[in-house]
Amino acid sequence: MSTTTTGCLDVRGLDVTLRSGEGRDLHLVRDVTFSVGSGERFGLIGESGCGKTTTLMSLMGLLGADATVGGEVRIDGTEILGSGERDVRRRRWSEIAVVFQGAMNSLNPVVTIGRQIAEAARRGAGSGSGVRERVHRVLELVGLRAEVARRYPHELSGGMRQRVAIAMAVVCEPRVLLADEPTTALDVIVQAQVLTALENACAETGAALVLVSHDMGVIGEVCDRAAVMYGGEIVETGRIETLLHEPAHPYTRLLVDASPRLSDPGRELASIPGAPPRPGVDHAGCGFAPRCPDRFEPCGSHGPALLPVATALQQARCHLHHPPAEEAP
Amino acid sequence: MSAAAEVLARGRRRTRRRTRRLPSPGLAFSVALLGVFAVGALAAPALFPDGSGAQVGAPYATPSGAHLLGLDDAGADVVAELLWGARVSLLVGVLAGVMTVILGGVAGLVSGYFGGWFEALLMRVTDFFLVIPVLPVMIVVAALYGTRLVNTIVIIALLSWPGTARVVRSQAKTVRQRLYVRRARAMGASHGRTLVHHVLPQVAPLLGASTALAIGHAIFFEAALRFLGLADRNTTSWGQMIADSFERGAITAEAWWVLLPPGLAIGLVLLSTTVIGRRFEQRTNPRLAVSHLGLRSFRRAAAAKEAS
Amino acid sequence: MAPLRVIGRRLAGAGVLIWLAVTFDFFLFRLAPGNPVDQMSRIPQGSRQLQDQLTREFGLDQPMVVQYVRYLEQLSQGNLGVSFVNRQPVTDNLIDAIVNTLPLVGLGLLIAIVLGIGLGILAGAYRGRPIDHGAVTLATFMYSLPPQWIGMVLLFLFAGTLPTGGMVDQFLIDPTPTQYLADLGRHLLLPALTLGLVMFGQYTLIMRSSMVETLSDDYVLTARAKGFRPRYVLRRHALRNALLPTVTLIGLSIGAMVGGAILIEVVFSWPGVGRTIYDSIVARDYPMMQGAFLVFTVSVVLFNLLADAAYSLLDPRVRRAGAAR
Amino acid sequence: MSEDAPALAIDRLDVRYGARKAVDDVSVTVRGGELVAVVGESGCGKTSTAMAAVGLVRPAAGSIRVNGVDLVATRGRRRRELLRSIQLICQDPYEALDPRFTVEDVVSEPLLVHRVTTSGAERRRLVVAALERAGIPSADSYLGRYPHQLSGGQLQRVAIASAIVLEPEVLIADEPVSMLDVSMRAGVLRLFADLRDAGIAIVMITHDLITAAQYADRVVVMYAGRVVEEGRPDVVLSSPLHPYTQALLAAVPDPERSRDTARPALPGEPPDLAALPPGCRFRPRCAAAIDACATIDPELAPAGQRASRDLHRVACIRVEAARSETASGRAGAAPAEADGTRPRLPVRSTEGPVS
Repeated sequence: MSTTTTGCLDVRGLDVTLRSGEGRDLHLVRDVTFSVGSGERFGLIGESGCGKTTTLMSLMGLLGADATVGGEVRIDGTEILGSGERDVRRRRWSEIAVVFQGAMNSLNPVVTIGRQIAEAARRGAGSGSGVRERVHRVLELVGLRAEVARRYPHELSGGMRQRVAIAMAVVCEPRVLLADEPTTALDVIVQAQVLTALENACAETGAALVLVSHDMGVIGEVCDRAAVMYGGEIVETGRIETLLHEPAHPYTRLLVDASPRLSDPGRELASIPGAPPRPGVDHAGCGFAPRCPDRFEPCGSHGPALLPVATALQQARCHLHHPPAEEAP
Repeated sequence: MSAAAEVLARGRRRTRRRTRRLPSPGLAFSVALLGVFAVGALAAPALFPDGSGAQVGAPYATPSGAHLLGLDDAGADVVAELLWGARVSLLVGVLAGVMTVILGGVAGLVSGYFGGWFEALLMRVTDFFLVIPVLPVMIVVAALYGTRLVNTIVIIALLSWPGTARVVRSQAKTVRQRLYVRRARAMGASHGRTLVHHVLPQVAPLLGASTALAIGHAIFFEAALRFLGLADRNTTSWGQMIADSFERGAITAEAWWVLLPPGLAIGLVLLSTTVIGRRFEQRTNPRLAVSHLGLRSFRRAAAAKEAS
Repeated sequence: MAPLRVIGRRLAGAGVLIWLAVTFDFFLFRLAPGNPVDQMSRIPQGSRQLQDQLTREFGLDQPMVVQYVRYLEQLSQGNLGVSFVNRQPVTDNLIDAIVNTLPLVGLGLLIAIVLGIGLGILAGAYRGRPIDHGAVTLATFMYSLPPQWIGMVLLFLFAGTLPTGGMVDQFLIDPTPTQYLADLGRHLLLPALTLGLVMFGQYTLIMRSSMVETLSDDYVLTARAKGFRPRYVLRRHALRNALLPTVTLIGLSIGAMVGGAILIEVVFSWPGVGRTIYDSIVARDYPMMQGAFLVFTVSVVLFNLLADAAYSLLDPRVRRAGAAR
Repeated sequence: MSEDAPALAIDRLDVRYGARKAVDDVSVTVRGGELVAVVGESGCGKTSTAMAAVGLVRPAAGSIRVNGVDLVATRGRRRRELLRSIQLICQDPYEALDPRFTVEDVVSEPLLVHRVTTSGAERRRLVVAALERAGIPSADSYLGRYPHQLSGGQLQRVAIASAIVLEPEVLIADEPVSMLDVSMRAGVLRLFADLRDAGIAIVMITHDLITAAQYADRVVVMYAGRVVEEGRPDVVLSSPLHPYTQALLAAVPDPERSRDTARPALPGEPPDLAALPPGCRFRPRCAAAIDACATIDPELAPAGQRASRDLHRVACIRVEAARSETASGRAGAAPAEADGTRPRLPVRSTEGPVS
């Protein structure tokens, strides 16, 4: 990928290290690079502990003093990582907003829905007037009646609260919307309502969406492109159709085969032997090598790089496609 | 699990184990302090064989090399009084505290685990005791039923157990709801087995915490009863020393060496039992933490600190 | 209407508690060992005749149930009997005492709340820092000290500058209202400060842990994600939620405060309800003791009701759902 | 105990929590060697049914027969023996194992509870055998480990080992893979299929229709405390008759779906179980409801094509009406065959505000 392409959100070489309680460093995210265009929907797939949530939190600048974040993060070409706390705060919500996993808990229990959204709305550049209309508009956008504004969080169901969280996230029309497992722990029917709300919200505001999920089905249905994460690294990235039908990395392939699919319900699901690595623990060679069915000699000793496969749109971090130089014939 | 929690879960778990291994300076200090008082109480007859109240010099003599904390209104050595007093104060504390926890622990465990009418009854009783001001009841009972040391101990225990029962009950109730307890029941395990193998280990740290705190409270209440003249005057205790210094003019005599030691002793012992009790509480599973004084586990505080 | 139903249920609950307290009060005194007349009369070795007379006077020759009904009857008319000491109706004596106790408890509570919640917020906001450790240690230690002793230490420290006992200066003749209030205030200062010092530790600890917990809640993280200033997040999102459990605790702590008030009133010779109960013990004034005890229990129930009401007002989950506890 | 009695027969089960009817007139039968999947959204009563089946919840009415013996009516020793033959596997393996127990403690606990053997060596042999049967190779090396040292998949296998160590005839699995990472799920599901093949009757509770379809012999769909559809998975998935089943299927994320078509989804929320609407409880959300739906509470009745009638049952009067119409009108022509397609009922999509 050429370095000149700029999306709405540009993440380049993102690296997150966390100082643990014992003073040991956990290298949670390594060299994460991706770019999302305006109105585009980008997915981050991975299993628990793969670093996808940490990536999101570092984009929001919410990791706290124990974490060291390296690399570049640009919104519309402006670097945001190095800027000061005040500047980061200014950008939050007006340029980059987030929907957290447990939306049930991300609403203040003693404040009405309407006031919470209005509070968020005032963060934006817009003037004080018309806040009420904006609140009602975003509620409608996510399929909720304006009447919901007068209610308290505990009076709504989990799915409705999650949709409120989405409404709140887009009320300032941010350039980038991050969503962290927005449908985990929700039933399929509620999940469908929430995903529709998310899509409508992004379509209406033109925000670039970064959707984090462990569910191939959800990512596949919503996103245009996606990155697969494993052990803190992106192991493959490309268009959804490519990832689903021509995965380059063995992990992607197995993950796709392990996910049930409506179109082919009779298919035997795959399972990957072994357990995922502990987050942040450094390893020699490829992180997936211990569980990889296709591993060969260099995998244990040389860490592969993320390089294009077939077309520039698809990239994989695997020796199968790019044998290390000394091993090449 | 919150977003940040996912990131920190593993590191946090390790930190917890570490805090378990290394007692904090506060805890070491508390245990040492209690140890010093306990040893002093036991050694009192050997160090001061004349017993409490023995006159060794002029009233309100200032502290000196011979009498480190000076003499009180009767010319008795304040150090001797303090050590002899520790015997009674600590005895009342330990006996009343243990009695409180036995009564409250059994009631709480049984009602929390089995539920039903017993629990409903216990809840009413504890609700009642929660609003009834304990000290006035103690005063009235002591005034009506007599002031012997045994009475003091029994009164304190009888009026304190509902608090322990309440805390133990809610912990037992939470543990009962735990998946592995339900699984054991589904497997066909008897109530006895489930209680002993699954519930009790989870409640045990709380019983430890309750004991520590109940000991502190008992010492506190004993001092209050003494102050109001509702305890056995034939023995001395820290509470009695405070009462005496009030009634016999230690303040007017500006005898700070008489006034300060008993109050500080009670304060330090209670501080120690609170610190130890809190430590016990932290050993209960953080996700089911219920606690005394309404203080949710301090462990969570530590966890939150890491997360932010 | 749900709120009305909630209030109704709370009132009914408080009514039941007051009835229980009244009944408890009755049986506590009746079931005491020995003949209550022996126990209570000021002349334990009084003549046979006097004892019989007293027995009849108190209706002690009647069955317990009859005594109980009579007790409730008299109570409903505000009749708590006559004090042995000054031959005045207990009710009259108690009203004077309550009027005297209120400013003490009121100012003491205010000091405790301001000091306790303020320090708790500070400790919670700076959790893990030295200020937090200091606040927690101080609060725990103060909470561990006997109230009577704190009072005595204050007496010792301020003996020269502030009045050490009573409510008014006996030598102040015909004071103007301003003079009177200033004098009252000077007398009130030490006992109220003692009560405040006794109580604030508990509030600090609760407020702190409540703050810490709230600050780790997801909606606080969300508020930070929205880019609000930390101070704003603290004030608008954390504080109100953190205050909720503290409000309940303040209601519940009134019981402990009453205990503290008894000891403090004795130390400072403050002519309140606590002092009354102490004097009645010393004088074996049985009707006064029973009456003062009743005042304590009923006031604690009422304060709990008040705290519940405040909680309901602050927490929409209780206010709207109408589900009590 | 009769020979031909099914391993587990739940009959007209009612479970109440106060005024809430969590389970209302539910019947499910499972034979040895059969895997039945119970599917539905949270709060539909599937977990309450499972809890009642293992004796953790006392039903308000109905019977739960294990090999023909009613668990509800049995007390004391007999009940404990019955409980031995029906074992539960919980959703969250991280919570289901006592953190203070080692793997060996966990798996040998049922043996101790039921006093299977007094010999420690024999017990250990049984524990190791159960662990290996649950797919934990070299089980010896796992015996001394604590739950926090194992991965989710391993934990669930340990939980399964402790359930099968008593050789039960019925296993109730409550969402056994939903807490596991995707890469671990298939292995655990495969294990259930193997246990089924070994003759155990298995009830698997799940919200995932696709996995249910793949491993189950029969699918039972529940809504608001009722069974609304039941049948062979291929039949239910390919020709769902109840509008709720159709909505459930339509809501499954599908990467192949075209981006241009609106995602079909059911509006609204499930009804309050304490105040169920009159008639069919799905009516308020059903786009195909007719007037009669407001008054008639439909019974589960055979449906679909004749060949699969015994297997496919549905609780919807629209389906019944369609069938009886054609039966009285044109003899021999079932509605499905009339126009060559299934009688698919329309499902509303979520455009416009809903709450």
